[in-house]
Amino acid sequence: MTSILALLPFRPVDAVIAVPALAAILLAALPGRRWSARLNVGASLLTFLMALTLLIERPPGGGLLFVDDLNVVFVVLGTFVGFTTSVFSASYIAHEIEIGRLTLGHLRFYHGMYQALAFAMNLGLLADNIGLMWVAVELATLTTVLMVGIYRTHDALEAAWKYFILGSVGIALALFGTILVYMAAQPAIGEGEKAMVWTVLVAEAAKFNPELLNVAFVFLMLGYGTKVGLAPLHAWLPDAHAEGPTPISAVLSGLLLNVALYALLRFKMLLAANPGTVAPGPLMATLGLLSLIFAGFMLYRRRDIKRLFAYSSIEHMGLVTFAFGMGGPLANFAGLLHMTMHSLTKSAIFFAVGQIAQAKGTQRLAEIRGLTQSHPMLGWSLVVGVAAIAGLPPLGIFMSEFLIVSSTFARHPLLAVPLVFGLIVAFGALVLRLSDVAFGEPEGRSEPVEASYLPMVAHLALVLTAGLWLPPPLVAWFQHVARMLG
Amino acid sequence: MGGFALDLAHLLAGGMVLVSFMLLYQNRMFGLLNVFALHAVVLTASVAWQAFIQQAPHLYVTAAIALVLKAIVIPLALRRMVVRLEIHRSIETVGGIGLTMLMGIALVALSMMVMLQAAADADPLAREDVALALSVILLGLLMMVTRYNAVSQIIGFMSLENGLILAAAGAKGMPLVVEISIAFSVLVAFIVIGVFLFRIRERFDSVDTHALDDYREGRQ
Amino acid sequence: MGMIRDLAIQGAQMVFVLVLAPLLLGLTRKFKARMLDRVGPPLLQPYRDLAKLVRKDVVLAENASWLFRTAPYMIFAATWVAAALVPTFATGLQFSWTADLIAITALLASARFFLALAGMDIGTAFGGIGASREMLFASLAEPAMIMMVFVVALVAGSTQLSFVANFMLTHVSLRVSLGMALVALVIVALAENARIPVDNPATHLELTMVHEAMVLEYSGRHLAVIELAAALKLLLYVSLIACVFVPWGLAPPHSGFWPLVVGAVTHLAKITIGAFLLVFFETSIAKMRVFRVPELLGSALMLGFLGTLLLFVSRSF
Amino acid sequence: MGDRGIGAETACAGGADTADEGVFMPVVVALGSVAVLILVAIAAPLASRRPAIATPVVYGTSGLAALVLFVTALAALLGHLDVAGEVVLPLGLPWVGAHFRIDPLSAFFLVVVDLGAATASLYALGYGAHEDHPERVLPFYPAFLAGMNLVILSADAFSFLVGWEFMSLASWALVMAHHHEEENRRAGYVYLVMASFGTLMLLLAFGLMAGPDGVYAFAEMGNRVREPWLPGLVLVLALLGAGSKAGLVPLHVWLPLAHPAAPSHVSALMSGVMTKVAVYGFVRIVFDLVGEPVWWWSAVVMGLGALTAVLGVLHAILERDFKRLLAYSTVENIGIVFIGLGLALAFRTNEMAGPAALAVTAALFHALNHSLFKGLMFFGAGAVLTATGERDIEKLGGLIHRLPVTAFFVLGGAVAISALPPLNGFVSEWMIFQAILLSPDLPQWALKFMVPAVGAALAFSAALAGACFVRAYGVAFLGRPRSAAAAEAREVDILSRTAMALLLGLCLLAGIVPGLVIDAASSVAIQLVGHDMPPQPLFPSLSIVPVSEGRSSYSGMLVFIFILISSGLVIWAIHRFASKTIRRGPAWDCGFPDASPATQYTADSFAMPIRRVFGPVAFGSYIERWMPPPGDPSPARLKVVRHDLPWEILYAPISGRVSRLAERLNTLQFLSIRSYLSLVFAALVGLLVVVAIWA
Repeated sequence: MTSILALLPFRPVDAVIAVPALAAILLAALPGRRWSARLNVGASLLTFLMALTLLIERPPGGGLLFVDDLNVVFVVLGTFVGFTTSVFSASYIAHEIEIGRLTLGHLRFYHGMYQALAFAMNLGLLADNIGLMWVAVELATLTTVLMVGIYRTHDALEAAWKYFILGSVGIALALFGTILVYMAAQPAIGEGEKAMVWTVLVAEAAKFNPELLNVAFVFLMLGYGTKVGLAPLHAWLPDAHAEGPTPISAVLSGLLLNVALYALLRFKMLLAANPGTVAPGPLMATLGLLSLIFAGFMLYRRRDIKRLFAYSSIEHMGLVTFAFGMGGPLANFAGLLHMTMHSLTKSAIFFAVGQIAQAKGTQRLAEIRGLTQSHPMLGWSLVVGVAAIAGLPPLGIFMSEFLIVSSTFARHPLLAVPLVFGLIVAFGALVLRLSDVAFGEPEGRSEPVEASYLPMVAHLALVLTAGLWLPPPLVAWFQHVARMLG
Repeated sequence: MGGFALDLAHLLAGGMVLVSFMLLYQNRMFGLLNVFALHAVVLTASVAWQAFIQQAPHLYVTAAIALVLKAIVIPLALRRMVVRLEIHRSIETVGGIGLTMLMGIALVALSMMVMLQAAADADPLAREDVALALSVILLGLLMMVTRYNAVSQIIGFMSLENGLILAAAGAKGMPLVVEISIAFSVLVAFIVIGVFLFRIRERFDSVDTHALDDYREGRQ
Repeated sequence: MGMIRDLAIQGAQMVFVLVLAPLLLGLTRKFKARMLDRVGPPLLQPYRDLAKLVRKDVVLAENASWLFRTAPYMIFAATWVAAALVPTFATGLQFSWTADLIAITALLASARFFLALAGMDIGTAFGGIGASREMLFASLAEPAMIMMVFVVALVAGSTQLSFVANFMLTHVSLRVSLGMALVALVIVALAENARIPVDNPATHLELTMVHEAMVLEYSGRHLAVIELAAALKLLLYVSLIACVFVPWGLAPPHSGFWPLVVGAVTHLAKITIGAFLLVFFETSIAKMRVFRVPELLGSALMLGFLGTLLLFVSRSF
Repeated sequence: MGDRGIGAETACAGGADTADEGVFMPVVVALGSVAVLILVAIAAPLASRRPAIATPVVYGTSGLAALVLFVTALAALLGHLDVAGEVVLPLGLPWVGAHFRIDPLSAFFLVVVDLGAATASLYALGYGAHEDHPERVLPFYPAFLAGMNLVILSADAFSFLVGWEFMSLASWALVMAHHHEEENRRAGYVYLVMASFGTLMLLLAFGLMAGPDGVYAFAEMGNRVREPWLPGLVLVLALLGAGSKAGLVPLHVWLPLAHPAAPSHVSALMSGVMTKVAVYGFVRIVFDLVGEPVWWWSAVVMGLGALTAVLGVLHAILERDFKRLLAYSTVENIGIVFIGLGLALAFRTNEMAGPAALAVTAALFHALNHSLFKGLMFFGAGAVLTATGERDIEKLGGLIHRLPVTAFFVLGGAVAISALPPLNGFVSEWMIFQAILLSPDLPQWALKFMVPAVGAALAFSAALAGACFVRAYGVAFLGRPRSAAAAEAREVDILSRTAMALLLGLCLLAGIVPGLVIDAASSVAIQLVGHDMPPQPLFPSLSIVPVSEGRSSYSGMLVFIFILISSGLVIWAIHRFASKTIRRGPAWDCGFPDASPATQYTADSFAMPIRRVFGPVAFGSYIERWMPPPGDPSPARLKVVRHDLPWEILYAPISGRVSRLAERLNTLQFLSIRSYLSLVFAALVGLLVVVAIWA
């Protein structure tokens, strides 16, 4: 296998970055309808395959890119979701064009941006340089901003503008944090590029000035935390999810949040490697818990189905951040697992929601009723998806929540009280909405759905399998990462 | 030389803080734009001086960008926009100028407290520099939150970003400063002449973010 | 041999209670009449009534179900079995271990259960009202009874009537708890047998009636069986009180012929006195409003409970 | 933390080590049939296009699988099978694996569960044909069965909770089967939220017992020394978790909503069987895993049990909806079971092994009994529902003429559930009374005084249960039909009746030869309290002796025979000597001519005295009277106000607070960008201040 890879004229790592970049340019440049979607899918698939090869063979260090156990998790997951989403978006966008919400011009723009986004995120994940990572994340933000605003409706522009302003401030804070990290590293490592290279930084972290790192982490936490969507920095997230095209909502929840989280984790590792620093754990745990409970309450008054699930993304990101904040192999393992499961589940839910919105011609919860009767397949998939996201077995999220809650309770019983409280509150809200949407007498217009269920079903199947059985290699690998995260 | 270099660097950086206060103090649109131009000029000077004392030629590029873009192009663009959109009236502030000034002073104190004790053993040049940069950033943020009007928010954001450039320049031998400053200029360009103001102008007859902000879920 | 003998005694007991039951009824009526300065019916009148009822045809409501027709026999059987298990003239009966005091209570409960159902079968207002009130009273009478059982059982260390009786014979002692238990049991007995002040066995067409209301639709042999069952129940309670609180004269297990005779005679004396006391009590007080009865029974329950607690005090564990 | 856990990932995950233990391990068989159930559940949606075929197939296979499980478990319980050894599948938590095993305790509850499941499936073979939306029932029914069995089979916290929540989820889907009724949706909602609350509580309990290094397998969990405060906390959590599923007051609110909402055969399972799974969970944690109990636990458990029993039956007696009435009576019986368990704890803490064995056996026995007669009653309710389409007993009446067979079976069930000899309900309560009578030997004065009070409560609830079922049966089956539907009712199909007959037969069997059950449960008693009841000789005396001959004994068989003989004698005598003629005539009714069915005593009027006596305390109920002013011909009005106190005191305020808080927080959705920025700003400044002070 490795030998075959050796035959490739290029390193897979570069391909993971290059393919989307080229595809972006190509798609932006060329007009065309049908095959642009196909090209989009193809490029995403290729990227995904390239990412898979990273599992088999790691490129040697050096250069701007690097691969280690941690970011491989994110890259593979991200490219996979990117691929499935592109499949979904093909049919979704086609429908949007049929009903005239989008024009062919938009189509070029959309696909171009889609690949640009993929490029930016992969770059952010693979970059071996905190400055480069920062640039990538900013790029990702900009592209998503443009995509969110694509419908040009009043509400869409509202959302995009909000996202843009808050995002930029976040970026600025993150940059300042990055500069501070450099300043902390520079005395120990010396000037220049080396002082911004991950591998070097982590190796040398013990020699850095701890106080400076503390301050830096505050800025990074807030900066990248804005992207993760932690309360109280979350404001952009619900509207951006609700107003953009649904595939973008799926990408946002499934990928972008993870990329930001990945950045946070990197810096957490940096601080963890330095004994003198104030442990970043409590800060993350607090913000995570806050987001969890806050989102749980916000779920109750939602009238828009996509916004509902956007808030549930905030909730789960909070939970993941909390888990990583708790630290320790078990909690970290749970955090990684939870993040993975959440990406899959949430994107699946958004696939379902997109098709529902197209079938019912509305996103208003009040006008969606009795789906299990009018669209059995959609309805039941939504039920399964929500069951999964609510943490019901035998689906994957239950396992991670099980680990998070029980390990938390065993270590800090008092912390578990708000945790469980938040979980129950959120659960109540989700089930309440679900039983209205999925059951009861169907209302309103309802058209048959022609889009393919494949991506959704695939994701749910994965989540179900993971809930029952995790392949040992994956487990070993996650556990290694968990120990890496300390 | 060293002592003088240090003092001048401080002078310029401190100058930026001062100009930030002037920004906070402004309540006329055009005045705001002029002061911002000044802010950019001081930044240019300070970055250039850093380039000189660090023997880091690439910083000159950053300085140039700052000068051209921030001190000339953007203020002019904004001015034209202000004229075109007829929003050259006084700026409404949250809680009055005086209060914001006071808060600003508190923020400067805070940033000093944080940075000086944090970066105690970093080399003094970088340390003071970054401390002042932090206060510029906080002041910029403060401006963004205490101004209702989009243009002044944009200016707040840009002053914040100037603070970042200052910090980046102050960090000895920091790579990518140029790239970062370019990236940021792109960002700012987006904000200023970007899609949104046009869209917004098409759809609303003011860029007053009130119009943008009264976003209600219930309305859909 | 002994087995046969015990079986014979057990059979004798069953026949004995069956024969004795109407007599007790007659005694009460006679005593009551006397107290009211009436001559009153002859002692054997109840037997005559039963015989007459048996000879009469049954008039059955159109919509009477099979339950209505089988209920009397169920009621009778349950009561009879219960009565057969309470030592009247001899303890250590062959089947005494078949059921203890709690089981006897439960047997009576099942008799009541079917009686109440029978009351509701025809679908008249009277049957329902009777059933409803009967169950209300039962809901308090049964706990009171159980508490009484607790007291006795804690004193005697058994719920087996034969053992209790023997224990009472051997360890005679005045205990305040037992007194309370006695009072509780008497109250329960009054309620269960539809006596004044809870119910008036002599009334008809009164909205206050309980037992009579349930059997209103019965006639002929069915009524006879039910009346006999009621009489048996009364006898049961009297002999229960007798064997727990005044066990003297009871023939011990495996005793010869004469002790049995003595036992029978003493038992006759006991129920005569019991009947007299009952009548005396009934004539000296008035009937209660239905919704005062729960308070009466509640007090019985409280007495029983108090008895248990005092038991702990008096007898230090 | 998880260093041992993390380290040993592949040790267990290395595959199912079942090969060496032989394929005939009962647990393997059990798992196999569970797998069959799950397969059926997966296949059902595909088949549900053709209900005519799918229904019998699904219920048939489920029934068979349940039967296999039942036989296996029974054999294991009676010791005919070697149950040693665990099966560890590489599922679930990677470094723990999914542990399954059968020990006496689980065997006993497997018997209970699968007996109920098998009969329910049999019943459903007939009843299921009347289902309007089979596609909403068929897939979840086997899944539900599988979930319950998994809970009992599993031997580690994770699989336990997976099974537990899976069970809840499947039953929730079944509750939502008739999703068009608004109140069913509400019921489903309340149910699912309560269920997940319970699951989280259990999760916390396991988390405590597993400790920081995550020991999730029961085998290791059981025997570990812990901090003194920990077991108490675990008990409380177990009460919250298992209690909320079992329906302990005040966690019972979902139960009377959800159980009746499901199709009747499912209601029978939820009420009769799923509550037993909850009891199993409680017993497993408190008796087996957590270690040595403390005496006050017993007081808590007993007190809750007594409260539950009394409140449950009081609710039941005022209920008009037949199925909801049954659900409330489930609450009562669960209370009785917990009384028994509490007694067992009390005796166990004081090293009184014999009484403890008696109490725990009684509790288990009652659990079994309840699953039998509650199933029977729900089948009856289902039959009435199919025959008349009515659940409100006020609209029924006279059914004994229309469906005599069902009427007979339900009568039997009513007798059993009212704890009347010679049926089984009485035996278990009698045993509990016997255990209560042993309480004076307890050293703690609090218990000395408490236990008799609990006994009084038990007797009280038993008597009220009698009243309740006299009312239910009398109004629904006796009297004259109150509605056209009741008048045209048709007897139900043969399969349903067979199922009912089966259960009634079992009730009778358990009633007249209780010794069998007691002996069967002895191994369980030994496992739980380290002692068992004296073996009950089947012959010659046929009677059960809890402690000693001298103390107390009861022979259901002889009572039964006695009753048969004596009633036979009477009948013979009567028909020998009395006049046999019967004249049919209009009801006498004290001379009122042809009264209409409306004049019958209604269920409400039947319950009125009881409501009037106990209502003010139990429900804060009172009557609002409105009298027209003199001369006004309009009728006087009378309204009964009844409060559901647990709901109003506990749940309403919580949900109110949550929604109010949600409302208040919701304004955060509508702020201006500037305000959001100020949030960020505030957060930044705040954190900087923290750092400034900290560093």
